[in-house]
Amino acid sequence: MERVGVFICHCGSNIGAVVDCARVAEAVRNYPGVAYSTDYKYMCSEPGQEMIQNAIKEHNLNRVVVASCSPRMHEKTFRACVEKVGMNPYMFEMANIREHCSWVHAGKNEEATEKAIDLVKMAVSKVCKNEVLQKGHAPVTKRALVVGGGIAGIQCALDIANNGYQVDILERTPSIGGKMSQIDKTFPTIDCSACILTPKMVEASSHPNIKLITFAELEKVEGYVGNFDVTIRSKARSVDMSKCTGCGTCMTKCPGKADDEFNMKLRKRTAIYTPFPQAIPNKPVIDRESCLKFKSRKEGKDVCGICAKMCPAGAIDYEQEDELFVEKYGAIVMATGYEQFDHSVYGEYGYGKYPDVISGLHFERLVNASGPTQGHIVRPSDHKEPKTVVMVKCVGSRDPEHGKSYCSRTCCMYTAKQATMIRDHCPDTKVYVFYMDVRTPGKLYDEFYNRTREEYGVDYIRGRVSKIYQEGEQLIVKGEDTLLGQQVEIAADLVILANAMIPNPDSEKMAQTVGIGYDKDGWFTESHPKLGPVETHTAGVFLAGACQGPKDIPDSVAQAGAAAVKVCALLSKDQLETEPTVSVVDTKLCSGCGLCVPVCPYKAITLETIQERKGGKTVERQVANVNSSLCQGCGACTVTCRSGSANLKHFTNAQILAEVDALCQTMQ
Amino acid sequence: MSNIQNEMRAVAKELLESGKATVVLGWEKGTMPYDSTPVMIRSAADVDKLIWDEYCLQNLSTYLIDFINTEDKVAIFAKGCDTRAYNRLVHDRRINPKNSIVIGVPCSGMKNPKVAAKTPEGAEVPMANACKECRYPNPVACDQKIGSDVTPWCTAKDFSDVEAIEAMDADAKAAFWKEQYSKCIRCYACRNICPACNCTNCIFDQSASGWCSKDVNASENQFYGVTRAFHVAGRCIECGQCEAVCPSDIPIMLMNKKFIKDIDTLFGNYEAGLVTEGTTPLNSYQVADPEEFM
Amino acid sequence: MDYAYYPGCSLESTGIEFHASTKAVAKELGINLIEIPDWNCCGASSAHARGHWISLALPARNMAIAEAAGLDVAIPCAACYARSKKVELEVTESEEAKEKIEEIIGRPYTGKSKARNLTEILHNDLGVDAIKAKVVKPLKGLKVLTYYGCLMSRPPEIACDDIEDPIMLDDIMTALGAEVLQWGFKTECCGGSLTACRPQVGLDMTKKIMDAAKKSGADCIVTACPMCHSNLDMRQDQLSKKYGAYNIPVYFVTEMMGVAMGMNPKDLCINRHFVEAESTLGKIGKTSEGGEA
Amino acid sequence: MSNNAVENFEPKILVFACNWCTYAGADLAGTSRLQYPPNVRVLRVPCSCRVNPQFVLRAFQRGIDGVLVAGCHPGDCHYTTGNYYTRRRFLLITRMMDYMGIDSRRFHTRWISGAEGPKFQQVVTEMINEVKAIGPNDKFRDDAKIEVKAVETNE
Repeated sequence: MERVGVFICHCGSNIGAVVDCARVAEAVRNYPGVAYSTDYKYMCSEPGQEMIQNAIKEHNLNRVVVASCSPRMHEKTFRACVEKVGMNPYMFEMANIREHCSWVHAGKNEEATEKAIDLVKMAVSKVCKNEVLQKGHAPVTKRALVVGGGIAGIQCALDIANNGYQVDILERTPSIGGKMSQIDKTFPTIDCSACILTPKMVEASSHPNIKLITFAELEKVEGYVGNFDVTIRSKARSVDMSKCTGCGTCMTKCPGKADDEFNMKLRKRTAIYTPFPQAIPNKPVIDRESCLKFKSRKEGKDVCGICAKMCPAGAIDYEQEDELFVEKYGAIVMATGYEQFDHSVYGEYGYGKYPDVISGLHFERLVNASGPTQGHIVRPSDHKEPKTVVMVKCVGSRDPEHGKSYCSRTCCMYTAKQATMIRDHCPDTKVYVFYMDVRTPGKLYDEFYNRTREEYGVDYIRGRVSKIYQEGEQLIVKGEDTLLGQQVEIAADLVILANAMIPNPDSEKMAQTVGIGYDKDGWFTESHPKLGPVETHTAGVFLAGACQGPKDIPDSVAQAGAAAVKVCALLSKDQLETEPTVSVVDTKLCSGCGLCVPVCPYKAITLETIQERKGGKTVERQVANVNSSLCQGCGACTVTCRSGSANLKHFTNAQILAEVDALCQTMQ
Repeated sequence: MSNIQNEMRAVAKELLESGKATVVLGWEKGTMPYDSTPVMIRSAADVDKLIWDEYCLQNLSTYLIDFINTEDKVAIFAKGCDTRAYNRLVHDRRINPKNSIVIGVPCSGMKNPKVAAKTPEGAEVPMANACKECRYPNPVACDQKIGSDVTPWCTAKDFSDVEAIEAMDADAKAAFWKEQYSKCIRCYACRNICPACNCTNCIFDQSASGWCSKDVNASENQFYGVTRAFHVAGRCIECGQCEAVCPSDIPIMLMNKKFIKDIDTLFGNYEAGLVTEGTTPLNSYQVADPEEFM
Repeated sequence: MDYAYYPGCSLESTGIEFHASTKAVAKELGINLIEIPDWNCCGASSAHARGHWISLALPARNMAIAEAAGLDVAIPCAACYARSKKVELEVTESEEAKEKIEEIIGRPYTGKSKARNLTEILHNDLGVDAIKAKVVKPLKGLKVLTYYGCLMSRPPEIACDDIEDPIMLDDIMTALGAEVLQWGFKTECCGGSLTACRPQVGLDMTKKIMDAAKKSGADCIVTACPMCHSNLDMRQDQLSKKYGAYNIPVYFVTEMMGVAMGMNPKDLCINRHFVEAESTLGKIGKTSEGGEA
Repeated sequence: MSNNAVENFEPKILVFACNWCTYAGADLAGTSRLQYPPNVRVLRVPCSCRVNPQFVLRAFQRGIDGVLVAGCHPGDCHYTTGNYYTRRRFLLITRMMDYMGIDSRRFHTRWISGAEGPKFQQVVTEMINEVKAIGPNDKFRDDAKIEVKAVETNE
């Protein structure tokens, strides 16, 4: 006999101001199965939860429906609440009368109340058919994978490793270090980026619990929390890592040349190369696109081979190929970082055709002592020191028309940093900054900005730049000073654009590979914007750093640490509880046709032979069988199954039909 | 035709006498001239019951389901459509190909017994509906074959009847189907004869499951009709037996052919019952499938 | 290639060179321009200040006549083009506007007939290769600046070319064999509309453009707007009196095409410019050192 | 049905929403306070591939005026491939419904992601307005059952 308790939450005025909660409670009081019905101000509060628990005991309830917010918000809370007084948590259902009702039907109190009644009746009808379910258990592989070897990935791996767990860092470029290794100084302290990053890179490479997998890509992710099977593509380095000593001789005579990506193409590098002198591993790779040998092979010839001749260790291996291998992990951290927005979409900044209109990251390489100009701030076009520099903020940020609608968060500070650096290096150079707003919400950030203006004499102009054009050797920057209401025209030698941070171009594909969500811009989405900032909707996959959205170094490091804690909490368990809401096959009904087998994305369904008595004798036949620890509960098999023998626990055919019927019955 | 009949009897006799088969499934003459009914022969002495005429319409493959757990070695005579049905059943693991022998019989099309019943004796009787559109008169796979292959009289699927319905307005369509399914008595003959409807437990026999009720009315009957068509979508081998056995003359193939037509246009031409493994259109997908739901 | 042809008032007065050269060049290129019978002023310079509906109704009437003949309208004048395009977009996007406009002009106009800038037709419909094929006297050795002004490039919904960096005139001039110099003033406003009401402001704007042109070392400026043309051509005298010598001829693109196709400059009305424009044509075929190119 | 009755007609629309995308999108519409007519009822399923076309048929039998099946965009499925099956099934069923004479405006499948609160609002609003315009569903209905229930509830 079903005895359902119904609890309608006002959520203060969130629901109560629109939905007549008392009327809803009254309307379902005599609905089939309902034994108790009431309403209360805050159901999720402690008194609210106590109220539910007391009602379960007093009224001998065996099922509970709470009508309140989204189950994505409080399903866990209420399941735990009923479990405390001995009720199976799966005998609980939620009706969403806030996000799906009161908040979207403001002012339509009558209709919203009617809708709430419907939603509650649907939930009651479903809960009447709920069954007691028990969580399952699955083992945990005590090893984590961090995807991306930038500062976030390195920090996260170090934190996990220092907690005593094995962790692999997967990095697609030949070296770990990420964007931070390209940056010269860090705000607001102006300490050298390499000086604080390289010790961490060394620590990661020498840590007994950390394994670096560089020049490799994530190919495929299968399995589930605690038990991921990750296929990794190790790209052909053309250098045997076990033989290479990292002496660098091979690079000295390489005739192949390519744009140096690390230095923002401001100079050339050799075809066999390490991206930068402090690279880790400090062993080169051959870029087959620019290597003369590989290029000649495409034309059926086979030339050069100088690097092999030079190498004293015999480590050059032209025949290496990409290798695929599968590793097992218990948890995955995505720390794939960001890319810089390409300003060439902006006609007003010259569509990227003026060599002396550069991005912030270009500037970082220009000002870096080991960069292409040995740290001298000069114009890329003629290597002359600029006497007037114009900086433009929000290039691609806060511009839904041509760029991104969001604020990239870091540009205000890095522009201020770069402005002070210019003034330091070239005290006679005048610096102007065009800005929309100055946003400095960080420790010592606003102080830094004020120093930039007051001590360093950088001229901030509030307004946008409408046009940049070349006139002789100079760039004429036209804009508006909105505070003075005047047009401004500055003849500059160098223009530095504060380009937005954007996701990696393949971030969506990456998210699909891993099975996590991403937003309209391609940033990975966290499970909750406030309360689950490092988790994703996929259990066992966490986020660190700018892959989730624009972040500066302190924020990336902080989030990396947070992700590491979540990973460690997961790996510290010997077994994981698994959701019991999985598919199950009623072997009595199953014909063993096997149509469901290829439909399962987790390969959880197999055909197995069972014995049964038929017509007085024992016969064997095949039926489908679901491996409940592999099944993730999508339900694809249930629709493929014609006889209804495959069913999804907690979302059974009978439960969904009951909901449909309950809704339709209320229509007359 | 009588040559084939003689050959059938000879083959059956040889199989039974040699013990290669313990049962032979074929057709015998029924009570009416337009009636050729299935017969199960276990003794070589009975092989003369076997006949081959223009009313051997009924598909015998589905009977093999009953032999899946027996020791019998079953030989069946199979027309083109029967061999596709056989493949369908093997694909669905409902029959054991190891204990069956398929003797293919090329077929020139069977006559429509329903029309024959209303036609004066001696008058011309048209082909059965499915036979008119048959593209596989010859067996698509068999262990041995008798007779010689015939030239198919159709090469492409004919959807003109489906298109005629599609061209109606919504009210006319609804009225048409409501009228058709009002006639349904839910005898389930269409399901029982169908080689694709081969579940051990059909959902329409599980009224306690909540899926369906036993009510016989236009709505429930249409639910049955659409659901059955959906269950055989991508799997129907177009034998037309469902329609042939329907006592209420519901144009059931119009439903099945609608799915066949849409599958062909949406997901690429598909011929059911030609193979015994792999996926079917509805338990597979292509990333590049048509996108209408953006 | 048949188009309805809308010359507009400018081409019958200050822009007579544009009119003459357009007709001559179109004939040579096989573009059949059928002048809209009984066309009226599009109201470009003043109507939009007078009232919204009159500013739409004026060009709408011309467009409606063309639509009745089933033709798109070729418009050389950038200002006429902008107004005509505006009404075309207005009636396509708003049923309400369409009804109102049709009521005012007393005839149907659905927006089916499109307003097309002449430069766009030359560049996109005909194509630079077809133009190149007709060149008999390549403009070798001539350094030109292309000048689009604001009416061809703004607002974005009306522009027929890239709004920040238009290239159609560049492509055509390159096809004619001229050397196109890059400068930052392609879409700068010449101040044409301010010459009467705020003469000094307008003159300053013109000066900026002419200063940049002088600095660039170009032989001439090429434009496709009669407003810009008359402003840049006519004001140089005024500028010279105030600020020192300015002497850069300003051509219509069609004039240049005519020259390259071997036409007599006088037939193209090149002798009717304010800044003497015939002698510059003498540089064609000469290298900068004075030898034969 | 008189015109007047159609004018006052408030349809009921059933939305099968996948837990990971569309349900989250509907939640986002809520947290963003995006208003839409109160005629829809969301039924949560783990994935759009859990939606058996028979559920949809049942809803029409029992007198629903419109059904929306909504899930993640292809490629975004939480279960990787679920919505690809949904897409095949519902491409077919949509056509079959039309073939059976059910107005195609009453039945839609749509991809609505967790970030698309405004799209959820827009899709359901448009659907409600369309269904309002065509009036109550009288096709496929099991009138007997509906009437019996009506009597029961009146008691």
